[in-house]
Parts: sequence; structure tokens; C-alpha cells
Amino acid sequence: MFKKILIANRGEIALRVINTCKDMGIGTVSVYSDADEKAIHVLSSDEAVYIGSSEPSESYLNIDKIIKAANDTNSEAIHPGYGFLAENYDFAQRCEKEGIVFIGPGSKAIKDLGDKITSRKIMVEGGVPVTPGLTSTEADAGVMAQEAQKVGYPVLIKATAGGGGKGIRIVNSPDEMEEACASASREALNAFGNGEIYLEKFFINARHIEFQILADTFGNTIHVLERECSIQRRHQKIIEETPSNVLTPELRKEMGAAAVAAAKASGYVNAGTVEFLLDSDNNFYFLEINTRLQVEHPVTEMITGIDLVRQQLEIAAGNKLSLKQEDIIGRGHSIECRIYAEDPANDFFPSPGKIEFLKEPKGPGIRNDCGVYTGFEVPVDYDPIISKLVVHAETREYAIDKMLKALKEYIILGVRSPIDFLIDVLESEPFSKGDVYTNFIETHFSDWEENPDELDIARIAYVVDEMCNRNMKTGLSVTQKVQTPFNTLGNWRL
Amino acid sequence: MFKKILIANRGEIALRVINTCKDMGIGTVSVYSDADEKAIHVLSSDEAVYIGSSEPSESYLNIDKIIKAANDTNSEAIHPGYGFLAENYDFAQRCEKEGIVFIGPGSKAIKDLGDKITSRKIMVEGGVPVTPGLTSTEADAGVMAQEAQKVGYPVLIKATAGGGGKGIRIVNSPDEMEEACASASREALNAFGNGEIYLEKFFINARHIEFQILADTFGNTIHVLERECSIQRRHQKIIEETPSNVLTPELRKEMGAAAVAAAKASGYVNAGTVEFLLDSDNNFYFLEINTRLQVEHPVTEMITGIDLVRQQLEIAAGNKLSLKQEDIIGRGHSIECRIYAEDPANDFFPSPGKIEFLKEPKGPGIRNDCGVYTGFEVPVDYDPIISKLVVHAETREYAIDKMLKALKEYIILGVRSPIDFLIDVLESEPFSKGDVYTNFIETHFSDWEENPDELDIARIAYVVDEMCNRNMKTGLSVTQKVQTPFNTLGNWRL
Amino acid sequence: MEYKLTIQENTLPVEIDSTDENKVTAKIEDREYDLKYSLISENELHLMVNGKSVNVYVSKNSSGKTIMLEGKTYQIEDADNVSKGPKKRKGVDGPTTVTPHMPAVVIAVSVKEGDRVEKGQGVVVVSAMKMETTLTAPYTGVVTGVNVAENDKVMPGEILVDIEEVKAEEVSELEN
Amino acid sequence: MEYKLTIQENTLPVEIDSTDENKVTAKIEDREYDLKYSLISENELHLMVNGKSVNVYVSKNSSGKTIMLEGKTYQIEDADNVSKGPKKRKGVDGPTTVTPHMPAVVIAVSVKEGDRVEKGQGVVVVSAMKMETTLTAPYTGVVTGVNVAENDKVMPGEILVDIEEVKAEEVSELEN
Repeated sequence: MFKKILIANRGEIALRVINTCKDMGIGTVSVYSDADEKAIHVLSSDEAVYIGSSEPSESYLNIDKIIKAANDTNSEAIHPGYGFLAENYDFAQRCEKEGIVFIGPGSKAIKDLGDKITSRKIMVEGGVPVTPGLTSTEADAGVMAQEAQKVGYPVLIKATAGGGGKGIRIVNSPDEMEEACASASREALNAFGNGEIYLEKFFINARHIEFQILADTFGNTIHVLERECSIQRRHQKIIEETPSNVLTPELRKEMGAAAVAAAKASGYVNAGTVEFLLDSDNNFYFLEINTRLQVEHPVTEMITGIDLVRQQLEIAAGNKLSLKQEDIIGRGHSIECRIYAEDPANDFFPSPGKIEFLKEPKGPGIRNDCGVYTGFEVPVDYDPIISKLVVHAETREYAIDKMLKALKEYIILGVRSPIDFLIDVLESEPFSKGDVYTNFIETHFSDWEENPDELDIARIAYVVDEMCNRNMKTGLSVTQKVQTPFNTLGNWRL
Repeated sequence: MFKKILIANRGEIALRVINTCKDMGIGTVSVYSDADEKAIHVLSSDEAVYIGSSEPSESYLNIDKIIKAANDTNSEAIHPGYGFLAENYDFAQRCEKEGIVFIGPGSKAIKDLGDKITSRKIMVEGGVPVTPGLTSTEADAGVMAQEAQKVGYPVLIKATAGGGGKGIRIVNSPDEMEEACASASREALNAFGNGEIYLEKFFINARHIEFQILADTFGNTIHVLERECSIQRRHQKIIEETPSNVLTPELRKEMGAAAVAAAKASGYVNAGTVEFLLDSDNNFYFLEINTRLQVEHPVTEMITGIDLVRQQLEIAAGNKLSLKQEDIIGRGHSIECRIYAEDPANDFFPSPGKIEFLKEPKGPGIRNDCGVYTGFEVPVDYDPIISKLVVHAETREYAIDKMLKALKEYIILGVRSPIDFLIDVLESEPFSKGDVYTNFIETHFSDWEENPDELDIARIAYVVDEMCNRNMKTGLSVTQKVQTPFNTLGNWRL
Repeated sequence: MEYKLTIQENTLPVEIDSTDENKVTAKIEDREYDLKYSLISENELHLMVNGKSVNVYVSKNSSGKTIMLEGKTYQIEDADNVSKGPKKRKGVDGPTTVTPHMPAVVIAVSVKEGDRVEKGQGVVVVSAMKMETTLTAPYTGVVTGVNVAENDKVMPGEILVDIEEVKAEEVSELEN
Repeated sequence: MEYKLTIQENTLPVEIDSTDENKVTAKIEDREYDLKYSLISENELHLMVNGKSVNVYVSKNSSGKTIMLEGKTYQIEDADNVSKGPKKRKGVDGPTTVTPHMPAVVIAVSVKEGDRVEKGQGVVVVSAMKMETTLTAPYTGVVTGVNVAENDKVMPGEILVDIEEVKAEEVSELEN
């Protein structure tokens, strides 16, 4: 096993990897930018290397600086987390050249699968069903419109690169096509450095169901059950769960087999996720393979008792997969809610700033992978994720109840969070009935508004706080000065 | 199911029960004494009733006041937690009289099993093997000495009442007998209001292995696997784990069957624990049945995925057990460490006081059932438990690693804690080899001492803190005044 | 004593009298409350309101206090302290100037000086935290100045594009 | 600047010089350290010591500071501040008076005035947090006063039993 690895990421996912490394006795090296000098991954790792200013291109996306940090600290391997360089094949290739183990699939698989056109071709050859649409990129909006007529509106304009809901637009009619192509392409260029786009059919009443896979270097490939990720806003998953309430054992077996086939067709190694669309008639279509650890991986860990990061490290170290398909047994039900610094009452607009107060929910069956702490400044420069709140219980119903309790006990002051929105979603009838589709939010919550209902208590609390804290606030205003202690030098005995 | 229940306890176990009630939508009523006005159970429940001064006899042990609180709040049932009135049959009987459901076994079972003599008789009749020794109480130390000669030294002098390591003395030779009987009897009288004692053989190289049982009112009784509780100091468990590394599937089956037999023989209903001694030849002897939820119940929950408090509530509500014996499957390994406010370098002497700073360990597979928070004053009047730190991982080895990581990340300032001691125990070779016996601490750690090794860093930190915090401290000294806000009245607009 | 507190532009008087240590009575309109309270930490209050336990979390900010209770967030202002100046908060009619909600980078500018713009028309696209937002014209008018270019870093309050409003009748004139 | 800091009765000088903002060099005896530090919260410091990351947790108390790092606890005193008066801390030879370590209740008193007691002999049993402890005679001698009875509440520092020490030779006399 590795003696020391570098984590080329930040915040909660860097901490997630560090946690398993600590369990395994593997040394950890963080990298950080100006904005992250006090970030949780810097505080939690054994070593930390400053790699530049806050712009991602100058730090977390800067391959040279990260490789240098790895070499300077004698790190044997690099874990990319998700986002940033996680699915950048140049980076994986560079690691291979430098003799540093990239904890993820080989650069070729990343390149093939990262390009949605190529991956669609590979799957077709591998006998995996794919969604109707183009199998080549297209720059001309006119041609896009023609193809849209063929497969029928609505359609999706999709960037061939990247993921995470960026560079994607729904197009319902020909007149929207030009602007959609332009902005999708621009967003993709900005996010992934590649503006190429293509078109595929958009299924309105479809579910997004993905399978976790694990593949070692000896050709052993298994799936670790499914995740239901239909609840999305702006094509960004916000609630994930497992098991899916619509998968029969048969369908699970069939889709699982397809997931393994997809992995093998692309020569996949390490942990990955095969995404499928499941339409209202239970036909499933391959969407893509995410060649990284997913944000939502914890729900799989909760029901299977498997540490997926440990599996990643074992595989990357060249060890044989210790798990067989028959060892994978789901128990109970798990749900994850993504807690971002964002304003649900204002189109989920990011709400960066200082965490004035943080109180995490606790208790049996509750896990909160949190990347911030009281006093930390959520940087404007990066994805505003605060934490992944995960619960596990005997049944879906119990899991929903536990998540509601956890959300109500989750206190975040200083930045806005979607907690009240998520509570309303989890309490809604369609969610409890399991009628979750990718258009769930648009259908049921497009006109959601804040609904504060304890106005009297809130006002009374304001006054009581005034009574209790006046002095305290004065006291604390003093502490503001303390950020740099040199105003106290006068007190020193020299 | 109940609409509302009262929890006749405090701190972490009251919170544990409240957590499941919230999951189940059951209203909760706390009771509290002067010392507990700001205790976590008061903050966490829907309602809270003040029941008197800090002496247990005036509050948590006062049956009349607790019954009144239950009636005044229309609580349908009472959960006693552990300790206090949990195994007091007068209380259970009183609940029965008042038409309040006691969440636990019937008063008769509590009475029979609470008296170790009676329970030994019941088990003998039920065909459950018991330890050699007296089957009647004895006041005369001389007679005790004679019996000791029969079974052979060392012997245990045990209070017939109570548990929790109180009223127990080891006697190695006749000359220790008189003093041991006197102090055991006195301690028992003080703790349980009953000074009766008896004698049984003490096994030096024995393991303490207990089985969790669940029994409903329809006569369905199952066991929920074992817990290894051998690591004890002063007859107080401090580390518990499951599964036990010495139980073969056959022995587990045999002891599990004996546990179920013991429960049936005593007409047991609800959750309970059958304690066995396992000697070095793998012979097992019935010790006692704890007629309550155990402090160490979480390790069982971690490997089985079952919420034992939910089971207690379902059974108490008269529902049929939904679990069958074949549904009970352990997965992975779980360890619990008890974190008390105590000084391991000073014979584990209690160290009450104000929690100046608390930082709980976090991360996948870590659960900390914690009864205190930063700023809370650990009362001198009650057992000084701070929390139960529990981990779960794929194997015992991984679980030990995870517990070590968790302990090192657990920060408690203001009171002394046994964290450094526990780290040394978990890192010791005999523990990692699983050579755990009830005399483990005496054998390997009787002469344990603090071993601070980062003296330079600590000293440097002292100075850096001085540099950073001088102003801050000034600021905070102000806040001391704030405990009562009335010194700020002058600022008010009247 | 009495406070005038505003939540979502609704101001109500709150009458509070301390009856005993850590006890107060409160009156809001005709609703009366008996409270016992304790300060748990600088940001945490525990209230017993008519026998029910409530945990409230408070933080101060420039415009008042943010309070969280039972999963919901309340922004409360002291009406006596609220500046009488023009509020910079988003009105229901949307922004009145072309300025980002938060520190951002300009991705694209779709207009140039002299262009006529319709109310709601996108004029600048900014990106913050890797998310794009389109800033729209607050009213129909003519662009009198473009103050930014692509990749510029911009701050809230900074006017990215100056637009001179054109009244309805003028619009019709323009069209003739 | 220089501090003299005591841990477990071992006092060492610590030389600290600030080289840059949030950077210092430290010298203890012949050992030198380069540090970068940041204040995470009132009680939390993050140090980078020769490139390694260390989290340190600090709280002030009457006799100095308690510091936790990597699971271990350090009680540190500033030697220049330590009162030169007689320390009331436990010495290695055990207590020098019959007094509880913490607030407690007297369970039993096993001696009366005039009794002769051996060093280490149990004289009072107290109970705190439901746990019994026996307080022993600090030295061989004669009981000159019993200041408590059963069920009395007692505090640390309170002398429960007065014992007049008897020197070895006197002991032998007594025995003859």
C-alpha cells in the first residue's frame, strides 16, 4: 500500500479521502490556494502545499503545480476527488509519465468516456443501449435543429466534455436552439476548456439511475448496486438515494449486468459510475460513465458497509478486488441531501460568505461529510458545497423521517442554505410516494417560496438575544482585531 | 404507537431515546434537576419538567415526582434509560398501577432478575449454567469465608441488587473477607438502597460476553448477537465490541440459545441483556440479566442495522416483533469506548467541571452518542459519562484503526478524559491480538502513566496561543458577566 | 420595553417584560407568551414557550439578525435602526441597475453603447462559483455606457452597463 | 521574546521570534523550529511545524493552560507566574492532609480523637459521583480532631481529620 498520497482537491471530498487514508495509515498531502489557507483539508492532512492564487487555473486546475507538489513531498499517488482534474485525461497521462499513480482509471478510458460521442460509440459496440441522438459533435445550430426534428422535441444540448450539469441545455422548440447551443458551448468552454456540443433526446418523465462499479487491474469487475438520482435542479443532483423504489430484483440484475458490460467495454479500472436513464416504461438507456468518485457515493457505503475510497486505494495499489458480486448486499435505505451555500428562494443563487455559526446534525444513522466550520469563509471561487448530509435507516420511510429530523437540526448561519427547501421536498407527497423524475423540481417546486411560520417566536428570540448578548457582542467585536495578532506585540515581554 | 412519552433519565441516554422518538414522530418529555437546567436532554426534548434538586433522591430517583410529571404532561409511557430507576421494580409496578406503560420488562421480571439469588435459582431451573457459589444471601463474613474455601479463591462478593460494577469486591484470601463484605454492602446500600450480598467464584482468565435479547408480549424471543465486554476497570466496562473474536459460529449458536432460554425462563419482555462468563476452556456461565437498555447497545446496532430503541418502543406498544432470528445478521465489526470525565492517571478519579471546549470526532463509520457540549457543567452529582464513542468498519483491525483515529481527533478541554489511556489500550499488542479478559487492565495497565511526548510543540503552542488570544481572552472575560443579562438593563429603551 | 421588528417587510411591535431572572412575558398584537430562556452559547438560545421547548440560533449581520429555528431562516431588522435611505435589496420588480449579486467574473457583454434594449433583455453574462447568470436590462432604454469587458472581475453595486430609460411614449416615437 | 514554561514540574525556556506575519521561529534548548500558524477559533490553533501539520487545542485555567494535541493532554504553567507559595497539588508521596479531591459526601469515618493511625491507613470514606474513595492518613500519628460526620458535604482543601505526626523514634517509644 502507498506510504503517502497527495489529494488534488479541496473541502469535503478532500477530507473524505483523508479520513480513509488515516484509517489505513497512509500519509496525506493537501494542496491549497490563497482562499483555502484555513480550509478543512489543510487542517486535516499531514502536510499541505501552497500552490497559488484562488483562480482554479492557478491552483487546483494547474497540473504543473500539483505534479510539482507531489514530487516535492514524495507522494506515491494522487487522488483527484471529483471536479477539477478528476476527469482530465491530460492530468492522468501526466501522472503516468511522472511515475505517480493516478487513483482512478487509465488516461485512455478517461479520454474515451470523457468524450460523450466516443463513449456512445463504445457502448453501442459493447451492446449497451444508448439514448437516441447524434453520435458526432455539431457546431451548426441549424443541423442541431434538423436532428431535433428526427428524434423529436424536447432535446438536450450537451457538452461532450465534463459533467456536473454544466454545459447542458434543454431545448423545447426550434427557436430556442441557437441561444441554447451558444450558452451551453460557452459554459462548457469555461468549465472544461472544450466547447464542443452534441444532441440527444430528452425524456421528460425519466428517472436518473446510476450503478456504482468497481474494477481491478486483473479484469474483475463488479457493480455495487444502484443510486436513484432523479431529484435535480438545473441538472444538478440535490437528493440521492438507494435502493431505487422502482427497480425489481430482475431489473436491478439486468441493469447491473449492463453497467458491468459498459465498464468492460471501455476497459475501465478503479471505481466509477455508469449512469442510465430509465423511462416510464422501464426501458433504460446508457447516459455516461463518470470516471471518478461521485459526490453521492456515501449512500452506497451506508447500505453496503463498504468503504469505496478504501477500494479505490487498494485497486490503485494493484491489489486484487477482495469483493465478489455475491458479497454485495444492500441493507436498509440511505438518502443524501446536498447542502450548498445557495439561496433556494432566489433560483439557488450561490450565497458565499463567512460561516458565522455551524451546528451539524448528529445521532445514530446520520453522517454529514462537511467541508466547512464555524468561522470559515466559503470562497466565491469554487463550487459552494457545504456538506453532504446522509442518513441510513431500516426502510425508505424511516430514512425520510430521519433526514427530516437531521435537516431541522442542521444550523448554518452566515450563508443561506437550501435546508428549508429540502424539508419541503422530503415532506411532499410525490417524494414520499417515490414518484421521482428528473423533472420533479420543475413540476412540483418551480414556484417554491420561503414560508417562515414562527414569526412571533423569531421576533421574541431577537429581543431575548439582544438581552443576553449585548455585552458578549462587544466582547467579540474585540476579537475581530485578533485576525493578525501583531496589534498585541506591545504586551510582549521582549 | 405512543403519541408522547417521558424519559426518566438524563444526558446521553435520554438524548439517545429522544432521537429515536423524533424519528418515529413520538413527542418527548424530559425531566431535570437543578444541575441539569441546561442539560442536553432538556434542550432536545419537546417538553421539560423540573423535578427538584440535584440529589438523585430528590429528582431522578424520586418516583412520585416522575410519575406526577408523566401525568401532568399526559405521557403515555416512560422510558427509564439505564441506571437511576431503570431496574427498580417499585417504579415499574407504580407505572403499571398508574396505567403508564413502562418501557421495559414487567415489574415481576425486574424483581426476580434484579435479585441475583432469585435469578440464579430461575436459571438453574431453566437449565442455564450458572457460576459456582451461594444461592442465598449471607451477612456473616465468616460463613462467606467457608463458602470461599469450597469454591476456591479468588471469589467475588456481590450485591444482590443493582449492577454497573457497584457493590462488588474481589477477595483473594480469607483475611480480606471482612473488609470486602463491609464495603461492598455499604456501597450497595448507598447505590441501590439494599446492602444484601452473596458470594460466587471469580474466574481470573475469563471473558465477559453478553447477548442482546428482544422479546415481545406474544412470546417471541430472539437474540441480537453478542457483545464482548471484557475490558473493565473497577468492574466498570470501558471498551465493548462485537462480534467477539473467540466465538465460533457453533458456540455463538449455543450461547444465543442459552440467552433465549434464560429470557423465557424469567418470562422476559422487551429488550434485555443476558451476561455470561466465558472461561479459558470456553465453558460459559450465566451471570445475570440486565433488564434495561445497555450503555453498550450501539455496537449491536452498528453491525445489525437495527434500532434497538425503536424495537423497545414497538414492543412496549404491544406490537409483534417484526424480526425473526434468521433476520439477525452481523456485518463488519464495531467497537465502543466509554468517555467519562475522569483522570486515568489518578485511578480514574472523576473529574467533573465545565467543558471549556468540545470537538467531537466525525467521519464515515464514527458515531458519538454525546451528552455534553461546550460550556456545559458536568455535574458532580451523577455518573460522569461524557459520551459513548462508537465505530464501525469492515473488520476488527479496521475498526481498531478507526477508533484510534477518532480518539485522536476527540478534543475535550476543561475536564480530564481517558482518551490517552484508551489510545494506549487500543494500540497495545494484547488488545490487537484479541487477548481480552476481565483482568486485562490490571494485568497490562495497572501501572499506566501519562506519557506526553510532544513537549516542545505543546510549549510553543502555549506561546502562540498567548500571541493570538490575549485580546480575545479580554473580550471573553466580559462574557462571564453575561450569565445573567440584567447588568445590561441600562442599555434598554424603556 | 418595546421593539419594532421587521421580517420580510412586515413590521410588528414586540412588547417584552422581564418578570424574573431568565423569565419574560412577550406580547405581539393580541398574542401573549410566557417564556423561560437560557443562553447556551453566543449563538444559541433555548426557550421554553408556554411549556414547549424551542432552540433558536442567532447571528448578527449588517442589516439585523438572522435567526434559524426548526429548519427555517428569518432575517429580522430593528425598524428603529433601518436606514431610511434607498434599500439596495432586490425588489419584487427585479433589480434597478445592471450589477451582479455577488463578486463575479464577466463572461460576455451582449450590448454596446447606443444599443436599444428591452426591459428584461440579457445584457451581461457573469460567472460566480462556476455558475453563469445573465444580468438583464432593468427597463427599456438605450445603452449609454458599457463599463466592463470580458474577464473583468466585478463586485455587487458596481454598475456594469449604464442604461437610460425610455418612456413608453418615447418608445413609440422611436418606432415611428 | 522568552517564556519559561513548566510541564509536569519540568521548566524549560522557550525562545520565540516572529519572522513574518503568522510565522515564527522557536528555540527550546538546542532544538529549533520554523512555524507557520493560524488561529482557527478561540480554542484552536493550526501549526505547520517544519512542514508538518499539527492541530492544537488550548484552554486557559487557573494554573495556566491545558493543551490537547494528538490525543494527549498537557498542563502548562508559566514559571514566571507560578505562585511561590506552597503548591496544593498532589506530590508523588500522596496527599499531606486528609481532604477530598473534589466535592463529596462523607460515607464513613473510621477513627476518633486520640486514635493512633499508621501512614496510609484509611480514616474517612467519601463518595463523589456515586464512587467511593478512602482517604488515608498522610503519616503515622495521633488523631487530634475529627471535623466531619457521616453525610456531611465536604469540599477539596477542607481538612476532615487532624492528625499530629509522630516521628519514627517516638513511635518506638509508644510501642515500648
